[in-house]
Amino acid sequence: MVTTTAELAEDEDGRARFDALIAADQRIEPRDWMPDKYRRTLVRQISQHAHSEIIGMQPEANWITRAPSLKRKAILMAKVQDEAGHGLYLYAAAQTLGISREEMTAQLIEGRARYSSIFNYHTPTWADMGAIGWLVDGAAICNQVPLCRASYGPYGRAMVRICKEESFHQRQGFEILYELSHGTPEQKQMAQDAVDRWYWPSLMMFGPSDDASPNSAQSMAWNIKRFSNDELRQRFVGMCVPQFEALGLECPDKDLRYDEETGTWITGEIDWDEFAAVLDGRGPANAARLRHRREAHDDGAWVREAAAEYARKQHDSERVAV
Amino acid sequence: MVTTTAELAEDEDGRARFDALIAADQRIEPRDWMPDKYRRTLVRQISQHAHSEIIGMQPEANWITRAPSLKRKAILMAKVQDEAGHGLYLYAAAQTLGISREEMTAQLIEGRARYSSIFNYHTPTWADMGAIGWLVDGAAICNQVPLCRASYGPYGRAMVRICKEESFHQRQGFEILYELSHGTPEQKQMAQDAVDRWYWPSLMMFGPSDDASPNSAQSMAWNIKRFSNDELRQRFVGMCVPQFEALGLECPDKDLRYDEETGTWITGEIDWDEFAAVLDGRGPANAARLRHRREAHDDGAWVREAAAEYARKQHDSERVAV
Amino acid sequence: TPPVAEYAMRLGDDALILSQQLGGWISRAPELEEDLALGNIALDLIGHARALLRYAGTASDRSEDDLAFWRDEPEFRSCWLVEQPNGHFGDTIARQFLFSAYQVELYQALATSTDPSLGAIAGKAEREVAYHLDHAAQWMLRLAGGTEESRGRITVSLGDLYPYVDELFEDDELTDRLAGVAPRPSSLRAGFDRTVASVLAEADLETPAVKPARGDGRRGGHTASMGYLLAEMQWLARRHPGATW
Amino acid sequence: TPPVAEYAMRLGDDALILSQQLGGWISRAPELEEDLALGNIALDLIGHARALLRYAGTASDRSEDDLAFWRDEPEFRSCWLVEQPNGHFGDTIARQFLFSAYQVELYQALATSTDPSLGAIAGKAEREVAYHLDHAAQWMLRLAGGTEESRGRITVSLGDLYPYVDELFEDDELTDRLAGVAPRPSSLRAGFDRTVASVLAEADLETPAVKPARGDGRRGGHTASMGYLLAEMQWLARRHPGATW
Repeated sequence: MVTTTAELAEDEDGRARFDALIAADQRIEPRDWMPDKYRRTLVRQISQHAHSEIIGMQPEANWITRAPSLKRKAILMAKVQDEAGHGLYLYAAAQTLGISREEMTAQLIEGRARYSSIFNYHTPTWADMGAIGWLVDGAAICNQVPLCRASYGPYGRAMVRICKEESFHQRQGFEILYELSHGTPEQKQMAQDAVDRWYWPSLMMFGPSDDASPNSAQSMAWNIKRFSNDELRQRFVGMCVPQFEALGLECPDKDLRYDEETGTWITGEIDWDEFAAVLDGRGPANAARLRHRREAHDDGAWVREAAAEYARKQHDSERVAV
Repeated sequence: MVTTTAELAEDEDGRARFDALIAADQRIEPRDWMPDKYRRTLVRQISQHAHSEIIGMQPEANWITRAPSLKRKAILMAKVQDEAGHGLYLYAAAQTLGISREEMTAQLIEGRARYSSIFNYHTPTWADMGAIGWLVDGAAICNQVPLCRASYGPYGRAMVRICKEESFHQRQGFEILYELSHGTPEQKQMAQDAVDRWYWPSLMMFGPSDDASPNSAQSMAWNIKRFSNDELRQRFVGMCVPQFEALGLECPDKDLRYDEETGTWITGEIDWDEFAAVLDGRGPANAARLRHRREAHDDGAWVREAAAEYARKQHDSERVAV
Repeated sequence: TPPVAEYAMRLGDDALILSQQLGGWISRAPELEEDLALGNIALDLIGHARALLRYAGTASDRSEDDLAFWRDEPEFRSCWLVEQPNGHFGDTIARQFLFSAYQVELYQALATSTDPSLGAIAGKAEREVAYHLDHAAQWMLRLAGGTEESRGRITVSLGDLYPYVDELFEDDELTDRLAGVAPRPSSLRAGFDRTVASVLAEADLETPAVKPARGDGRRGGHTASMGYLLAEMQWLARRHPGATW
Repeated sequence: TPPVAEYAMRLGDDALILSQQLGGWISRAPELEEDLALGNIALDLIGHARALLRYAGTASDRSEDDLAFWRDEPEFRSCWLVEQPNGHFGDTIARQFLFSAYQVELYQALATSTDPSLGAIAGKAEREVAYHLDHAAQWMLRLAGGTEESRGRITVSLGDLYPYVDELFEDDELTDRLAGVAPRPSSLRAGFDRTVASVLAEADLETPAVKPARGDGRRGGHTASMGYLLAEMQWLARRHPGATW
């Protein structure tokens, strides 16, 4: 590729503007110049986030047809539908950076893109609907609220909408667990088992400790990331502790303690080998999640082709009519 | 078409032999000369019979995955599998008359062939498994036992095998109903309801009264049919009466009475409008039965194509090897 | 009154069963937009179902959940059309198209019911089912006018579902008794036929030449799919009698 | 003894769940011959399941039906491979191929068990599972060597099912305790790998390069399909507690 002098000069102007905007904690917009690595980082992060919403529909969709009351069924349908909506916003935000939805979908289906590892666990009971809402959405919110101020405009704005809905979902998850933990002994046990299944993986959602997280520093410098993984995990644990009490459920972390001196929560040891295995594709549901998505995509191919062909014909006949 | 004198002479010889065999109540075999209409009648009857076995798998297959005990599940699977086997024998018998299985399958799927109307009813409860075995297979046996002596050899021989298994199935159906009618009040009610659903349609399986059954006379002359529709229906009703008592279930025909004078059972009025409607395609399950068969056929097309292609390649490579 | 309750149950069961089926699409639709659209329709329908079943239950002091989770198959009053399996997307669209075309007529007529509860429910539902019809009709056009494959598929789907249309418009003793409260089903047929004919004409599809299935849903008779559907829907609730959720 | 009972339950549950799934094919297979063949395999497997569960139940005075119909999901000990959905015919064949290749090794080894009941069951099952393997292997060859479509499909199917292989060969405390009574699962792997490799070589297919799923069936953890499968299987029996059939 040949780069002309004029282009180089333009790049330099752009970089200066970009640096100034970042320094002033203002927003970068799609038409602004931005460093390639900033663009790539955002494409990766936003599309991963979108994929997580889409794959994240599966563990909960699994219970739509079996929800134990009509009210819960309606709430669950609305929630999973919201996740599809979040996926749409986020794909749209990523598209402003020059990647198409088809390309992102292909990356996901072919296993070339990541999504949040948390969704590689199964949901064997209804109580998992509560645990996902309370813990997984709770952890997501801790991660995502700071992203509402992310330096890239479309991403930040998408996150504002998403966070509003997520906190609603989290409350609903808490409610599900509350009903169960105040219900029959069997229901309470179901709630405890689900919390036992999801608690540790939720803590892992914040990622490894900061010293083991190589990309964090650059993302912080670019105002994409605002807090360290450990800081966010702290905040989450602190939020959970009183809620465990309200639920009357036990926290699976028997070593958890509050350090008065530093004012922080010290968690028991997190099993990072487990995290690495699931991230590497060896979790309980990695294969199932991708198969489900691929099958939905393949089964729908004829429908998408028909819609495209119909649109083409309509377009042609309109042109003829003019 | 030009018919030579030699062919005409041969036909006359053939006809004489055919008539003699029929007169002696002996068997016609595939290579024997036979009148076109005899051949067509048999093709129609045997293929209808085969289709009935195949479509007849559906109402019972509906309960395989839900059978209430492992023993019953095994028995039911074996039964439905037998029906597939019967279908195979009968298609093979029809093939000896010069029609291919593909052609018969196409006739069935495209709605150009008939099958027994009895299978156009749904099986909403487990007790229907009993009622089908007892009543439907019972009626089938009354119809089929005389067919073991049908003048066309391959048909008669297929029927011998089939009848042996059918009477086994009938006993199993009776057993299912017996368990239910001697079980909980709910089970007994389930049994009675199923018998109420299937009794009248079973009587219709013998077809309209003899005076309203135009093809019967010719089939009798050809030793394909041995008894009139009414005679067979009589025999069936007579068989059912004591079994109703053993089951402790009520016969839905409140007008049924035994005529001492003629030694026959006089049934209440059969709703031949209902029979005609179902025969015409307006029964509860006609559409569902054909859809199910068509979908199984279409879903399996790629498999059959693969098998055919593989066989072709094997054949070619064997020829090369020689 | 019991007849009104029975009538509300028919409508509520239709909405519930169809919602249950559409719920099975979420996370499996041909594109994200359809996960959203089918989810929306399912949500509208479960909303109608809850209102109708709550109202139906007042006559016998049963809650919406008592009715949804604790009735056995013969006590359900849903029509056979909504019980037909999801199949592929075209099957679901054809089912939705026919059923929404019926519901548009139904709720329009029912909005003027002398029964204020039914009237209010229908009035609210009217706009929603109009959207469902529009969504399904758009897809009928796209699939019929798309590729050769899609045209072939939607033609077959329409033929597979059409036998279940007649049941929707059958009058019976109950609807005869409810003059003023509820429209006679047969009175809704003309409007339905007009809607369907106009969409099929635009899609260049023929009205299927198929025989009607003798549907028996209003008297509690159901097709093969219904038992599976109810077992799945009711399993968890029944596993925990007396529990609240 | 309880450990032997627990072991028999694992084997019995595998056979039961796979039989249940294959039973769903009957009346839906690509050709009549396969309705018969899949039905035969399902019948063999339910036969094994009944023998194994009856034996497993003796330790706790439960019948085969108590175990099949009245245990909840976490009490089932089946592996994840048999829980995988039927999918299309290729999916079912790939599942059967892998599972039968394992069962052939298993029952061969188990036929010499010091536990006479297990030995007898395995001895009888040995020939049957060899037939299952042969049937599935033949179809692997036909599908891989048939059309472009069938080759593509069976390749994907094999990749989808292969992640569930590792679980079959995991030793644990229970199998460690049963030396002599039952083979260590890990000891069966070499034979399995040989069988699979030889069929895949003939079919010109590669061993899928996929990551194993961390199966948890032996401890009662199950995949998404299991709840639906059990609800369907157990619905009627549970609807009538105490009834006999």
